Amino acid sequence: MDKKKIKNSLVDGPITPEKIANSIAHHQVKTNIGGHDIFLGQVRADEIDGKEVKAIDYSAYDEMANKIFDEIREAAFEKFDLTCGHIYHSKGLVKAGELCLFVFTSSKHRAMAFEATRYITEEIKAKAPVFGKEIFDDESHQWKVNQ
Amino acid sequence: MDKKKIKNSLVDGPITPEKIANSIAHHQVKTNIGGHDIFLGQVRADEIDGKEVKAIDYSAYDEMANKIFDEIREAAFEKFDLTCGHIYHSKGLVKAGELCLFVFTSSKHRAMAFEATRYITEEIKAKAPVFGKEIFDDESHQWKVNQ
Amino acid sequence: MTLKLKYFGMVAEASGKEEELLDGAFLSVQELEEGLLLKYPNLSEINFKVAVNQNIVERDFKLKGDEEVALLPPFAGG
Amino acid sequence: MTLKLKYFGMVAEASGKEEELLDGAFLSVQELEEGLLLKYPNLSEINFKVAVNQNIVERDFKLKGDEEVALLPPFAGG
Repeated sequence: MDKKKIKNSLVDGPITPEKIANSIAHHQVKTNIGGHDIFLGQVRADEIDGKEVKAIDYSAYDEMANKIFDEIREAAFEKFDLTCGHIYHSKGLVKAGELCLFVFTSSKHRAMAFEATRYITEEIKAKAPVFGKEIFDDESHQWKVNQ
Repeated sequence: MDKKKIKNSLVDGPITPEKIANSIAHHQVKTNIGGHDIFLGQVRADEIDGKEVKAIDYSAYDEMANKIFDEIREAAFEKFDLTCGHIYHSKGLVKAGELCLFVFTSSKHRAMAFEATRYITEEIKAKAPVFGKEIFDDESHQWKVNQ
Repeated sequence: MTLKLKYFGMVAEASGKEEELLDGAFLSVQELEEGLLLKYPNLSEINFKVAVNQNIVERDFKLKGDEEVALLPPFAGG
Repeated sequence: MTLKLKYFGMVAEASGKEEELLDGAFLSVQELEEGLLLKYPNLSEINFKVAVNQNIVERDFKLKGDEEVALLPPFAGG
């Protein structure tokens, strides 16, 4: 069994702009980086059958989700020439307009960061055991399903 | 002559993480956005002939640069289904590790934002009349040339 | 031998619980699933995957009987 | 008629100035360039583009004589 410590990529509640700013600031000491690409997922107030989504309540199979995030990050480092790669996903309630996903890669040259962030984002949507309960303005709900 | 007011995309000195956080926060009221993609250009401490780049002093043909940024943004809105698109480029001294370019697009669906941010970044590198004097640790310099 | 079962999202809604311990001689994921469908008929409406010890497996995966088995409805991350 | 010339980056370094007004009968960008190369021989080492009133033009572009003409060395934005 692989006993290495797996990073916790799950964040309680929405991801704040301050967290993103701090994360960017921490990379300013890495002067071999030439470009960063950041993807942010934001909860949409979709209208479904006349009702509006006011929040998504995210749940996850925590241990497996963190293992999958770790595998995706490792795969990205093998595929692309990266300096850094980070993944943060919300758990719990995230209101419409708030951020639920933060993918951040950095590289010497921009092409690698562009490709890695996109790859990681698509992999998370396809493989991470994260579940989303879309809560409507009348307190009813439905379960979100990634396409 | 086109007399429309053109936005000033040039920023004095480095682009700060706080500016980026504020820009992200301003988009939280736009609840039709599902994904943002952000590219950040960072000055690298490249070693050239044994000397290390400690900063880039950016200059620009301001009016033309802003016109080009505006044209690139307009072209991106025509090509991709975007909700928002922003460009900020530094002028003046940006030290190694600091940020010189901030491209930020938002869309209902992630694919459009990924493609638009990349398109805008490549267009800026190819078309914007921005010039960069790489300043070495011994105060000598050379002029940066985009590949 | 006791399986530790974990339910998520709409699966947890259908079973009315997030986890439970289950005794019984289930030789494969397929057999376990048949047992759970009898217990929670609503599960039949859900398109779920099964993870054994955090790895997604096929229905013919053989169980030893002491694993952690999770029923995972469609993913919604990102 | 007076051209307003603007120099940037390594062009400004070669000419020793960032802008100047230039009188003279230059019928095309090509002719202007030949005049400037005589004035600033170092320019011959620089691969620059020419913008007339903020639009990049070819060497055969005709000048009226009152334009803003910018000499743009290789771009380095981003």
